[in-house]
Amino acid sequence: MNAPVSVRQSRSQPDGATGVPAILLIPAAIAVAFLVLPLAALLVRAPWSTLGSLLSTPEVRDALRLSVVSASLATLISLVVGVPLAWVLARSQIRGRGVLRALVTVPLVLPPVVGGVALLLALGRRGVLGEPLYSATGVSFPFTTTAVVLAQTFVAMPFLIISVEGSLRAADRRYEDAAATLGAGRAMTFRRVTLPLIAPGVAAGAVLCWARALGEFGATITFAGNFPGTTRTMTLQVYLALETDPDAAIALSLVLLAVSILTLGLLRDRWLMRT
Amino acid sequence: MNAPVSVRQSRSQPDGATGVPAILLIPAAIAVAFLVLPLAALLVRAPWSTLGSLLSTPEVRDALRLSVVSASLATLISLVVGVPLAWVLARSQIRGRGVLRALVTVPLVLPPVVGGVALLLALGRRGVLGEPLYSATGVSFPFTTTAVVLAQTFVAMPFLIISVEGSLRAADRRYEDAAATLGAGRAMTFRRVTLPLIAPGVAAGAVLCWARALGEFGATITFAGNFPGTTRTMTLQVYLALETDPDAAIALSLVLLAVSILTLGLLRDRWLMRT
Amino acid sequence: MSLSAHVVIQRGSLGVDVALEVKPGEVLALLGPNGAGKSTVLRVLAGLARPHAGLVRLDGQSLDDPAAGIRLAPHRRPIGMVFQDHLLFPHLSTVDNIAFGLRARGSSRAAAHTVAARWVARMHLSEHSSAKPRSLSGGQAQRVALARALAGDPRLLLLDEPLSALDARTKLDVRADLRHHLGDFAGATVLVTHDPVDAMALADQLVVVERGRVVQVGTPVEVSRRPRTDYVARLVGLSLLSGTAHGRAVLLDNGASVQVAEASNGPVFVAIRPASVGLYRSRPDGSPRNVWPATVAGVTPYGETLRVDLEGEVPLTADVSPEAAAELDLVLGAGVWASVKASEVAAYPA
Amino acid sequence: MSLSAHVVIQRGSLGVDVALEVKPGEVLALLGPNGAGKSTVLRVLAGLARPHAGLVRLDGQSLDDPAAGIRLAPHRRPIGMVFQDHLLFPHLSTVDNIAFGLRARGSSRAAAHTVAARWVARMHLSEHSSAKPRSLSGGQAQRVALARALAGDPRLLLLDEPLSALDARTKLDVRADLRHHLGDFAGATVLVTHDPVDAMALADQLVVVERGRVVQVGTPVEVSRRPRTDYVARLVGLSLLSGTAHGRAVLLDNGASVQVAEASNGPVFVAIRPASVGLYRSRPDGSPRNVWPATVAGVTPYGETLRVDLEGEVPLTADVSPEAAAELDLVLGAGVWASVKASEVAAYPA
Amino acid sequence: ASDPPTTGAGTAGEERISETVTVFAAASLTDVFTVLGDRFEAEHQDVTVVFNFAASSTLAQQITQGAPVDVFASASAATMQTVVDAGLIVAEPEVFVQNTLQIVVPAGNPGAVTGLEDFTNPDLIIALCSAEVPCGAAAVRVFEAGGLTPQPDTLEQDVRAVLTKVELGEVDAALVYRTDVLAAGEAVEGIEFSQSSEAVNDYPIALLAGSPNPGAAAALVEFTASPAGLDVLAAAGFQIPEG
Ligand SMILES: Nc1ncnc2c1ncn2[C@@H]1O[C@H](COP(=O)(O)OP(=O)(O)OP(=O)(O)O)[C@@H](O)[C@H]1O
Ligand SMILES: Nc1ncnc2c1ncn2[C@@H]1O[C@H](COP(=O)(O)OP(=O)(O)OP(=O)(O)O)[C@@H](O)[C@H]1O
Ligand SMILES: [Mg+2]
Ligand SMILES: [Mg+2]
Repeated sequence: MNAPVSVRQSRSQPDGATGVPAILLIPAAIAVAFLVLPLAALLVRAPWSTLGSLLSTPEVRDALRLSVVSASLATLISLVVGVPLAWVLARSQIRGRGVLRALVTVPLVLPPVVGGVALLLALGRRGVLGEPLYSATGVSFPFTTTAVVLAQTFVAMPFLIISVEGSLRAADRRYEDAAATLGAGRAMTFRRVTLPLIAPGVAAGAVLCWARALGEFGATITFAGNFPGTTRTMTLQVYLALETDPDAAIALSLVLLAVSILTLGLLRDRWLMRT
Repeated sequence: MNAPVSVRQSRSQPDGATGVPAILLIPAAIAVAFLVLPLAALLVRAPWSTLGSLLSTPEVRDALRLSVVSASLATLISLVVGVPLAWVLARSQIRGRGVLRALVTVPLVLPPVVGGVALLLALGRRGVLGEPLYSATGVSFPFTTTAVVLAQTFVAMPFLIISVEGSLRAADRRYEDAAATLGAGRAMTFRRVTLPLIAPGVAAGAVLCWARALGEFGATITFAGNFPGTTRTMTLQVYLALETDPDAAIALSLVLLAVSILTLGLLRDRWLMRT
Repeated sequence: MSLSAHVVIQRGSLGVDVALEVKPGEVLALLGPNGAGKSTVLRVLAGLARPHAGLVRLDGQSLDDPAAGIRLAPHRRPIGMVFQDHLLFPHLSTVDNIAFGLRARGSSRAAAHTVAARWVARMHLSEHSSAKPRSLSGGQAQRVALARALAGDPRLLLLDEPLSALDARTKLDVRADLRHHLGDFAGATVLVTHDPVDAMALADQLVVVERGRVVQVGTPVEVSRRPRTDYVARLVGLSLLSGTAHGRAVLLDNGASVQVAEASNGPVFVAIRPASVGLYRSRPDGSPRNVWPATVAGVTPYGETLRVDLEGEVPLTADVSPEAAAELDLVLGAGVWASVKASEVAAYPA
Repeated sequence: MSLSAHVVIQRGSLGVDVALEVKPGEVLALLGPNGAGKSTVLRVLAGLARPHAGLVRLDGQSLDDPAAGIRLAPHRRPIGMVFQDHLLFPHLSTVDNIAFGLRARGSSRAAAHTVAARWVARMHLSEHSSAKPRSLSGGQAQRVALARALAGDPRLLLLDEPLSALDARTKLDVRADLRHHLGDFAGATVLVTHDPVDAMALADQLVVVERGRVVQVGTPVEVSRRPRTDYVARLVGLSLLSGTAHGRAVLLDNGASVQVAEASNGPVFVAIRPASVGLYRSRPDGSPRNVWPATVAGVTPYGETLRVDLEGEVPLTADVSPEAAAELDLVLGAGVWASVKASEVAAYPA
Repeated sequence: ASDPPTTGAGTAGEERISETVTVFAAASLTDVFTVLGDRFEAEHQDVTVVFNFAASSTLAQQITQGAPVDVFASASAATMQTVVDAGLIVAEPEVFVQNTLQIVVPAGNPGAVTGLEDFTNPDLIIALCSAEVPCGAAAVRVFEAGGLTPQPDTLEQDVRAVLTKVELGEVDAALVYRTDVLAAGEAVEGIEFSQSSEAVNDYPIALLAGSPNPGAAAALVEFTASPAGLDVLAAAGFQIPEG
């Protein structure tokens, strides 16, 4: 099978690597074929004619906006709290790191609906933390956009953490030594040396996190519910469409895909192309 | 809020880093709390008394075995074909790498049920590729254990690819130059130099991939069906239990968690603890 | 600004136990063979490695005192360090690498840049001011590392072979600059170098370390005149023998005897310069009172002279001109007579 | 096994254009200031950088020929290379690092290990045979890198400062070993070094590169006797002046005049050794025919002598003993008279 | 199950039927069909019944993509229709059970809900099924019949999601099927309301055209309508259609 790629001799980059050995090219081509073929089948099947009208409905636009905004917020939160956690797992001498890491991987494996139930048990109106919060302030998370973000964060953050931890472990720690002799404390070293060194890994982790958040379904519908405008994300829209009109569901999925590919494409050019 | 960690001065490792700056510790603690709290709530709610009897049913044991075996196979396949693809994305001069990478991220974002539909459209008995295959050989994928593995691979492999690509980009390429001057071709350099250098990244990617495969639901039930013994994985079992007995579903999820934490814990000690 | 350190640390099979005293403004050079533990000592002083025992004090303040449980984090130490493999931050430009320490120690961005730009100029790096380390040559990288360590105005300067990748011209300039800077510098400096010229030019005090232990301490001139180990003798280009003096005759440990210029008694070292050794095909009859038969063990061109390694009762090295070598037919294994004037032989107490 | 190379490549603002010819068994040393492009030339020869033009041929086979679109991948070139920063594989032990190239070129695991173990012993690394690079000292790492490059029995050997991190003793041993190996070695060797002693000891041919261009070619002795650029003169410790000869008098470009030993005519270089320069407090009346007033611009201890930089009509460097220096009161800015015998001044065509 | 497949349409009970019957059934039928299957297997020793439980829509996708299936039991007539439209059904599907809506509240009824009118109270947290799914469509009809405009806080994708929220006390009232209230046990309370008869949800069952084992399949479909079968279905709270 021919993969849709062609090898080019690099002219612009004299140190460049050219040519891909067969032992890598063949499995890579298989991987691409396997990932692309179902997508191609989907594209063939998609109801192209109705795509325009689908897209123009305000519900779909709302859902799309909600999806992108909530997934981006979830990724932002994950970056802010997850990258430090990855650092703690990879670098610190904290006792019980193994247990910590195991706990972090939990949401990866938990069926998302169960994850949603867990979130309700913790942060719901009757939840361990949610009940005192509700009686004190009258605030409750479920059925709000906040809940969507929280559910996505819960499910997607571990992807970021594990991925960044891997990058941290592969990084050369001696640069951190050098920073220390220059007077940089742990925090500054982290921000100005470690983080830039592992930027590609953080970017990869953020992509995984964002994508997982964008595709989140089970935890969201369980914890946040499904109300147009506030909690109905694009994925929820797709699942509803599946019940009545599978073709529309495919069309909606393709819209979601297009948006995510565009977003990632734009970001990646800035983030990753620095090697 | 107190995170369940305590800082210890390292005595064994004279070069060791001790102490975690507050700027990292505080967000890390928030992350842990956020990830752990729902789990704790789940543990409190779990029907501990019935856990034993649940575990002893042959269906549950079958489902568990199927889950672990299929997720491991999916991870293996992903490693074999996904790591080379990551290399091609990170290192080669192939035209259209950007497009390739975008295509690879597609299954990340596709709602899993739609992914299952896509797999049916491609590899089902009436599928683009499945139909000729079926009429030629009588072989068809859906509703077999193979289908479970394929569905999980489709959904989980991108996690591996993106994560490994990030590691490859962060790695120091000059070691590859050194290997070339020693007579190592691309393939040998990849196997004996690049791969060991990014081992922590590959391990992290494999963990993500395995966990995602283990938690896979939508694509599996759609493409592989839900037959006890052959395609009913633990997540599907949880889904069915949710229909009838939510407490049993929580118990089953915890069993899944325990197994995955044990597995990852054992593997990680071997894989990751080399820095 | 004086450093007083006693460093005890185990590294693999090597036990390091080195004591140093550096007065304010003084430069101490650490010399020693590969793997002697020199870099390890610097890492301990920097706080990057944790000593098992001992004490590191700077200006009376304890930086490390394992017995008392005291240990100052590296970034709180007022130090500057040049690493043997530079460790320039790959994502920062030359000027940003140099400005890093200033920023870390609280300078404003503008102030840090001004100072860093001055260092860029002083190190002749202006052309590469915005280059990333990847695109620097080895010598350029070393200059950036040096500037980065010096820019922060440290109170203790730790330099691990700061001049080794520099070309002859730049080395002269940078060495002079460093000398200048160290002259103005009120703090203590510990310098690791393999180049005796660097040590001579820069150091006030020389500490020779072998296998983790101090084997000789002194001023560069003392050490180079009176080496106490074979390593140092080689370093300064001398042949070292040891024996017992009985007046103006020294009985070597291997049984041979050497006539020396000044009378003494008891165990002594005997040092002979290669240039003072004459080689002859047959036993010479002249004034030199030290004449020994020897076999040629090796001949290495060394500048315009040839350095000849000799085996025999007295192992020696001799420098001869290419013409003399041709005349003597100095092939490997050839037998020759070596002679040294007694006045050229230095003996000093062991 | 001869190398014939013409390397043309642009690196940032530096245009490199260097031609080399190395005969079988010959060692060519590349000398030059930092950033001259030496490492770049080696990278092109290794196939790691792609020349924009030129030609690289080994034994008549084209390795690079941009005009003809020919380019042999690095791993197909029969080369061994030592990198300036070693680049030892961090995940492999010493012996595995050394065995890597043998395995890559098809040796069985056992055979590769046998050969590698021999190199480990030869490089005095037996204690560190199973150590990872992280736990090696700088000198040990460099020896591993050297062994790794040599073990594969390359036909073209590329060495980028292979001895710079070695201590004096080990450097002697490794240099001798390298010399020995290069003596047996039928292939071509290109060596980058900053140490004139290395160049003298190891190289048959010296190519001096400055700013990407070849400025002088010759045997080490020729080059060191008759340097043609200030860089080389400094390297070999000479003061270099340029002027026009009129018989035994040379009119320097700055107007001063120098008496030389041999008569010639036309543009010449004049080289003066620091040791042949005498310094006096008042104008001397003796035989030397060259006497100039000068000002002390710098004094650097240099082994047991002091090296004095002089400014004046004729910029010079002089070596004096500490005693003489004390007597002359050689402080910065002091006025002195410098004199050189005409017989000590070499002049040669520019 | 190693006997050769039976051919032609034999009458159940007379000819010896054997082999495997594959049933695709809506996830909400998991419990009842598992029991039904066991009973059927007890009567027909040679037959193994294999179930594939999933959302009706998923099952329909699988069937239209060529799944080897004998019987399809859907929780929605509309979904069944997509399979009919694809020409994969032998005869007109039969409605074998029906289900009606009930108000469901958390145990103890914290919102003091008494009837459908409370669904218009914006202060209560109300969950309904989305109109795209059968229980949602039914809810729309009962509110229309009652002339009420509900104030839901969420429109769930399936009954299960609604029920979880009621069980955990996150919503004060919701509309779900009677069968679900029954299955949820003590964590919830069901409240009957008069308009429920306005929206009856049909569960159709059908034999597939491509059935590998039509004889046994037909026997199974008949069994669901047999007294033994109806007992099981009724015990779960389903209504048996008249006629
Ligand atoms: N992290 C480590 N683990 C184990 N052994 C180590 C480690 N670091 C260094 N060593 C060993 O300790 C010894 C001293 O190393 P060190 O780097 O201090 O030597 P050095 O005197 O700086 O030598 P060089 O002149 O070659 O740089 C060496 O034998 C080295 O192999
Ligand atoms: N990848 C690159 N991109 C841009 N400029 C580069 C790159 N690599 C090297 N250079 C520049 O090319 C010039 C030559 O570098 P090179 O490493 O060849 O010098 P060198 O002669 O080996 O010097 P040194 O003796 O200091 O090692 C330097 O000015 C360097 O900054
Ligand atoms: Mg060292
Ligand atoms: Mg270089």
